[in-house]
Amino acid sequence: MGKKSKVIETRIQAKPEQLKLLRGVVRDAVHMSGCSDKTVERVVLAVNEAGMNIIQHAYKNNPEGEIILEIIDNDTELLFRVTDFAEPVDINNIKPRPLDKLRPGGLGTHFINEIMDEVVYSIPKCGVGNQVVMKKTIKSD
Amino acid sequence: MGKKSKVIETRIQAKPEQLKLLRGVVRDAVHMSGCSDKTVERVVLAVNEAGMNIIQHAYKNNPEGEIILEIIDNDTELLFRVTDFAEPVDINNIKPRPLDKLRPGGLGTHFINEIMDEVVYSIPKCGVGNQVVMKKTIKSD
Amino acid sequence: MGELRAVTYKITQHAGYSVVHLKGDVDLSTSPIARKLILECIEAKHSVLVDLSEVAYIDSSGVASLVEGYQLAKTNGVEFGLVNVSQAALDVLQLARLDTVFPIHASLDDLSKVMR
Amino acid sequence: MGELRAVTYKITQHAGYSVVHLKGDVDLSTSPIARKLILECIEAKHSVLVDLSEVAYIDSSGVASLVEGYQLAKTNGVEFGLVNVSQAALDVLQLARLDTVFPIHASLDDLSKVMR
Ligand SMILES: Nc1ncnc2c1ncn2[C@@H]1O[C@H](COP(=O)(O)OP(=O)(O)O)[C@@H](O)[C@H]1O
Ligand SMILES: Nc1ncnc2c1ncn2[C@@H]1O[C@H](COP(=O)(O)OP(=O)(O)O)[C@@H](O)[C@H]1O
Repeated sequence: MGKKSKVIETRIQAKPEQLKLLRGVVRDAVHMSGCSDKTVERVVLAVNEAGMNIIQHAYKNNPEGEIILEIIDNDTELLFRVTDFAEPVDINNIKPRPLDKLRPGGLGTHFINEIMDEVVYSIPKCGVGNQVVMKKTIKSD
Repeated sequence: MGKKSKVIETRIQAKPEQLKLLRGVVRDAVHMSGCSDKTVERVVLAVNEAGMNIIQHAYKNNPEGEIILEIIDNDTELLFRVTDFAEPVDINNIKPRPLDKLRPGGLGTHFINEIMDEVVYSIPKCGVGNQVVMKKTIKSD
Repeated sequence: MGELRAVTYKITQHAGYSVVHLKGDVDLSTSPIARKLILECIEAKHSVLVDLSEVAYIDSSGVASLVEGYQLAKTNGVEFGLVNVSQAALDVLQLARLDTVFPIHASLDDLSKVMR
Repeated sequence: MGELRAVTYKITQHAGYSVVHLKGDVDLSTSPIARKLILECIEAKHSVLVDLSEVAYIDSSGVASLVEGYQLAKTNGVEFGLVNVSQAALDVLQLARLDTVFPIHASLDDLSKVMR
């Protein structure tokens, strides 16, 4: 193929209970790409964490917000684009805690960075909302 | 509650391989509503058939088209709105074959009518595309 | 991905029948493969049993392939039946009112016992 | 639907420990319930084992609840450990580099054997 094609786009409300639906979409789509079960579950975790961070930090738990997940098949890699419509956040603040310090928080971004091959946060041109694009190289393992 | 809330919106390309992703979304969402496994699988089938009919009859197997599925939680019922952007179709032609005539085709609309409590086809106001809204009453059975 | 990842269905021989083992989701993307296998066997004048034990999901396109097999078998004077029908498949056949049309066998070991 | 369908987690007693049995998906919607149960046991000065055998999925909020339990147990001078850790949960604990922090027991029957 060698060309980009959108596999699926999914829009949920920014509520904790809806993350399960997002995970189901990611699980099915990544599974169809031929990854091992372990890789599937890791990618599911990473996308879940991105969604969770949007709920908690971008929308500050306001359930009125919406989250869009787009999965793009780039032949040798899958792209996960997650978009919100919250106030633009300070991208410099998005970082994991040092893992040697044992604290309950700060694991989500670590999971994302560990699992994905590339992670880029940006603020859409229209000046509202935030976007993160996560790239996962696909080896049919 | 007693108020409408959109559970999830999903957009796929009108390709046979993508129906599996649509089914996964429906399965998870209906499962979360507390239906029995049998009801879940039937609703999955009905929505699949609606998507399949759009691929075959509205887009005439042109894979460039898109299909949007919205699942709306209406407290006592779930609404499934499926939208395409194909040429408006003749709604009068959308009907099952008589079941006593054994033919390979004409089962999809029968499944939809059998499983759903209400099915309404319409042409969106903008004059392009088609829409079907299927209603399923929810008993936590 | 996005490409048709061709499923492979197994065909075995049992007591003079070709047994076509379907599995997983038999839907618009996979039923053409199922249909082709079933019809080829019947065109070769084999009696056919379709084993549905591993079918997790079947939609109207999958059921249509079974109906075609049933009809071509009649034309060609061979037998056509289903065996080991999974609960998921049986529920769809019932919805289609086809559970009383197809001969449905409980198992390969007991083909005489047709379930009705 | 759309509402929080409260999960119920079981607590049993075993050899002086309160065993909190988590199950299914421990995520942002369910980890607050897990967290509450674990911390309540520890506040009551019980040693706690969290049984993860039935956990199909756990995210960072679930892991954070375990870290909180571990830390409060230290403060309160009671024990905190994990038991019957499912493969899904273990993989996430390894990603978090916590598999060498929490005491992980193979089974309730053999608490002496701490897996490392
Ligand atoms: N989508 C986001 N929007 C705004 N801030 C974020 C976002 N994601 C992460 N952050 C910031 O990065 C920090 C670390 O995130 P994370 O590692 O997921 O841990 P936690 O969410 O438990 O704090 C957060 O505390 C927050 O300040
Ligand atoms: N979404 C649709 N757009 C246009 N025509 C449709 C649509 N759905 C169904 N139809 C029409 O209704 C007929 C019966 O549909 P169905 O019962 O699903 O069986 P089949 O698709 O096998 O013909 C179709 O043959 C088609 O003419």
